[in-house]
Amino acid sequence: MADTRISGFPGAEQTVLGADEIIINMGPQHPSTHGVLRVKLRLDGERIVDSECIIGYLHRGVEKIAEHRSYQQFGPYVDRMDYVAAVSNGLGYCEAVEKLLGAEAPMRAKVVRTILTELQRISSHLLWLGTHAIDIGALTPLFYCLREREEILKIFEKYCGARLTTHAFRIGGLQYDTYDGFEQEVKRFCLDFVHRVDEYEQLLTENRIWIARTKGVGVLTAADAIDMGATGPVLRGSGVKWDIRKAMPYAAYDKYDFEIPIGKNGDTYDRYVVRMQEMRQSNRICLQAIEDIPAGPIMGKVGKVLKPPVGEVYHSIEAPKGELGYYIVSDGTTQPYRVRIRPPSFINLEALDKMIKGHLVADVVAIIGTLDIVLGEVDR
Amino acid sequence: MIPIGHYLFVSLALFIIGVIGVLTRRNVIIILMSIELILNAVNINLVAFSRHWANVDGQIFTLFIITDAAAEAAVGLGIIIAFFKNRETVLADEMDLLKW
Amino acid sequence: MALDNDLVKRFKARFGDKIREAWTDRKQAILVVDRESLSEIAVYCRDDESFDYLVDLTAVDWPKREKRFDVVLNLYSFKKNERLRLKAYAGEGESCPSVTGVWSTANWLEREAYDMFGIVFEGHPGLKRILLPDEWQGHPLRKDYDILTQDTAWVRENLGIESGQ
Amino acid sequence: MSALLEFLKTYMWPLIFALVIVGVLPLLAGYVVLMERKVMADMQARLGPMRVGPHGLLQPIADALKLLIKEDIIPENADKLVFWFAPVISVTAAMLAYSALAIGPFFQIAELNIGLLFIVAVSSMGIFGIILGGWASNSHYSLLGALRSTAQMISYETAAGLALVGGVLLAGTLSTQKIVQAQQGGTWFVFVAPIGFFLYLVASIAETNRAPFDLPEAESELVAGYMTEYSGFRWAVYFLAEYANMIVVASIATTLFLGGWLRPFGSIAALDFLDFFPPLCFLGVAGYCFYRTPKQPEPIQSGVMALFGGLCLLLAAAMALPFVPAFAASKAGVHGAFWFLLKVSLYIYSFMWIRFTFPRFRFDQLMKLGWYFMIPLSIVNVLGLGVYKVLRQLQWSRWPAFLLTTGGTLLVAIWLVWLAQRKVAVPGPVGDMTEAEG
Amino acid sequence: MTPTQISQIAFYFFAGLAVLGAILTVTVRNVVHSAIFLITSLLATAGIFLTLGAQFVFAVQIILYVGGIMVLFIFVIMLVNLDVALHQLQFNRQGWVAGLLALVLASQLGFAIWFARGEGSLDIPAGRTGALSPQNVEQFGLALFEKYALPFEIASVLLLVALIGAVVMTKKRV
Repeated sequence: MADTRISGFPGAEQTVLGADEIIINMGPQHPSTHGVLRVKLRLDGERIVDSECIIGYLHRGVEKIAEHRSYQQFGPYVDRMDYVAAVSNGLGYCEAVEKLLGAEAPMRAKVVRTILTELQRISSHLLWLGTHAIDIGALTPLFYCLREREEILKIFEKYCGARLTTHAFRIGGLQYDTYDGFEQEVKRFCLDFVHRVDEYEQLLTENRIWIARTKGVGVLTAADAIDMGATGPVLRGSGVKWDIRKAMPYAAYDKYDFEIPIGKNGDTYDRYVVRMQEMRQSNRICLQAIEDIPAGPIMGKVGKVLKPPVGEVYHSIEAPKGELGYYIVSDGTTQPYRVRIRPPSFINLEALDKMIKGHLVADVVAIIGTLDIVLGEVDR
Repeated sequence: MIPIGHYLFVSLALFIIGVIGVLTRRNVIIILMSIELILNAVNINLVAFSRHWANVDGQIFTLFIITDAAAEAAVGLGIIIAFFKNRETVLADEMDLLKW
Repeated sequence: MALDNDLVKRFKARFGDKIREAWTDRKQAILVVDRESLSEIAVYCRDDESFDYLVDLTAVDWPKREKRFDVVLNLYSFKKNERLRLKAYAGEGESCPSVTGVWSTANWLEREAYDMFGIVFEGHPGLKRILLPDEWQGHPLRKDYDILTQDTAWVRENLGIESGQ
Repeated sequence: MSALLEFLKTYMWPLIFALVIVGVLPLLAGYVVLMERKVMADMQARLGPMRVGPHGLLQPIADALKLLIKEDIIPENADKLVFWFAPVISVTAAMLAYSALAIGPFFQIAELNIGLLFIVAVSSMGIFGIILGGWASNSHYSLLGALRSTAQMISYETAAGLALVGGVLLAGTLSTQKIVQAQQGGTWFVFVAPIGFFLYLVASIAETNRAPFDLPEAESELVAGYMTEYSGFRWAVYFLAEYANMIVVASIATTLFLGGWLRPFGSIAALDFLDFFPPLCFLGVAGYCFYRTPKQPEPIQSGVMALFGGLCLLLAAAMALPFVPAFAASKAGVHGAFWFLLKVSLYIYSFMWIRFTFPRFRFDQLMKLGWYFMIPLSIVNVLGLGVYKVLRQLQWSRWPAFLLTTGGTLLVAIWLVWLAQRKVAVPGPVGDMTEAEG
Repeated sequence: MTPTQISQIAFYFFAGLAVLGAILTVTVRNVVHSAIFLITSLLATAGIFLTLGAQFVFAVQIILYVGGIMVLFIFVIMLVNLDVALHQLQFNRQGWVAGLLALVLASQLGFAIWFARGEGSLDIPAGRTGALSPQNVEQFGLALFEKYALPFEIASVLLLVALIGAVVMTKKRV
């Protein structure tokens, strides 16, 4: 029989292993790496001594493609990055190009964008909650989450015909106006959703096993979180009260009243609580916005052919997973000279190695789940 | 009814095999397992005589021997693990240092 | 539009001509700094100007320029709620000091810049490719790397097909 | 030839029962899986399997067929012989345990002097199937799963065994028949030793590797644990062993704590109408089947549904048989089997309920629960029951004795929880747990 | 076929299995296989106990020996990862000594037993067969807790000491 200690993957031969250490590959095909993430773990028993993330299995060269497409043509591509929050990706891109053009979307478009983006945030968090719970072994929340997510996807489908990669927005505003009954449907969903969140929390928040599995696991202090560049719920879970929607408001967020939930210890449980609260806040924003969608045009004054003046722009939004930034350099032609996307998942994932050291294999799963990564965005 | 001599022969066979195992194998774990075989042979004897004399005492000795085997296995394997951690070997003839 | 506010003045007072240029573009502050003293300036940004959050580190390729690469650092200050962009020019084959010691985030970001542009960051703890396979030849985001180009030898060897297209 | 005939004559009933169990058990396990999927679906706002047969009633058969004809993959570096043999060990151990179980006063393969001990002994061998399978696969995930399951089973078998000791103490015998008979006149042992029952419930979940203690096969961590490299038929055999084990532990709990085949309130004459429950129950199911028959989309499905209805009618008739004076003697056997299986089903249902409600423990937490809570408490439980027995012998009446002993054990339990709670309060990476199993 | 005959068949079957398992235990190269054969041998021994009417010892043999000690063995074999050792020499060079010793031992004991069958030197008198009560467990328990209470306690202390010893020895940082 072959020596199992060094079999498995190339390059392992050079690694000096202790007497009772083994190396296992978590991924790229593993039930809980949420895609094609590969984490190479060096274990002492079940404790992680060392780890390394290996990514790139889903690399499609989005940034390169951008340089060969016109500004409008590139719109649908961004949906494929964080494919569970396509609307947010589109919002960031459209606003970045608008900023580059010096144009602005009309108010009605902004409000509709806000509503759809917040719905998308809820749906993204729902998917996170379901998969996170199933990683920790709770089977049932996933199905409840998918049930509510389905409602949101139905709204998207009715609005623009697509459920997942929606390409909902256009540079300068919106392609489609809201459909008849949009307000009522969103409102009905939102009013109902409050109770649904209570339902999820009943299953998990007070559950002793859940607390035991998440409290004190994957602690990221505020200083570490900032140093690692973590954003979104990961940063807020560590107790840093920072949200781009408040710090540098975009779309119509400055009109609405909402709070930024933060955690205290920066552990998995805090990030869970933060996301649960965020769903409630998003719901609140939706309810406020849906009451009063201003009338007016949905498309601003941008030409058919976009030729932004020479220059560069960095614009970022608070995507469900963190700061999603677009750094676009224009050379005055119809195609961007360089598009750089700052993916929140990629940078949050970087904190994984630090967070899992000293934990057990089971915690790796919980921590990957709590980072809420989407490999489409990590690898682009 | 099977005569007691048959049980004793089985026991003898197991005992001798165990002795051969202890003497010839290099792997400490297998040596330990051979010792288990020897203990097992003794157990057969005890239980056979217990029936022969219609006295349950022999079976009780068996229980003590099994207890003993458990203790021996725990300590023996503990030593093996401790040794393996330090020397990365389980071969008896490489365990020749008094101190390391 | 040239920029000459307090921030830039402080930078200039501290680093003199190591701050090459400063301008604003669509209300965004951009500083071009000397490549060699990048890490020194980064430490100053973090500690004294409280730009404690490295949002992004990337590069832009201008093949016709003498120093073809812009290394772009996007910084943000939680305290001031302000963004700042640092740029440094690096030529072909020139290495850029790593800022991993200043912000841990830079680790993967610099690896990505190395992967995509081939810019070497000096002092990086483990500079290797991150998105592409380790043995891949070429740096895709360079302008002279066409969109259809690929490392055909690698593809043939590892995927067993003639071409990915 | 005559020797053979004589052999068959002497051992006719045990042989028939053994054949029935070997034949029916896989089917039963398949239907337990179906039931689990249906219960899960119901709790998760879904329908579950609906395609094969009406309401998915033929799904287990389809699954079994699929697994039988699947490609059988053996990893290249696996230890072929052990890899081939390991699942068989598991399933053999699980099935052997049935030989001492008394499903009714009549349905039993062998009435053993050491009945319960035999079941515990034999089912403890199932662990070899898991550990050898995990080792033979030559995969790190399998190995980790095997190691985990070994540590887990050893830890929880202690607690389960001690919980059983409590029950056995009350019964004064190890024979399954006599244990049930000991509960006949008085109360079921679950009412005398509720803590013992609780301990056995938890420990049996852990021993059968079910959520929240399903660490050896935790799909989100170890892919499938010791079964990772198994496929097709061998995998099915492991699964069969797992579900067979579930039925075994449920049967043990039923026998020891829930009064085995006894009817609820068997000693209260005013509740004798409960005897009508078994036939009425099957009659109700049959009625529902016939009610749904015309609503099936396909004629063949209607046929299957009607067939099921007919089957239920047949069973109802069998259950009603004891009311015919000529067959009154069969009551204990027929109704006993019904009540026994009903209790077993309810026990398994509680397994499922727990599985869909709780997240999974982490390995060190599992070990802590086992060694810091379950084992100490089970020891105290045995002591408490011993005291109870002595008090009863000293002519104490039932209630004061019960309150004193169970109350005392409960206090110890609360104290243990409090101790554990105090330790949990410190966050941060967990302490070294590899020493826990020593 | 009477129960006695079955019991005889069972005895010879189990005896053969026990010896075969034992032989394989000490001869195969692979340690895990060795452990599996030892388990077989131990189980067969348990069967022999059953033919002797020692039901409780049968259960104890399976629970403790097979379910406890052997699991521990396999656990340790997996922990110490013996793949490297597999390629090394499995037998030492004192085979002939062992053979000689075994031969002497076997001839002595065999001689004694052989003559014990009849009117020989060791002279085992005819036993009091059939007097053992079928209530094996009760009998066993009574003897254990009355006559052998002290040895029983000592055995439990021994186990405790072994447990502590094993824990201390395998601790990472002593």
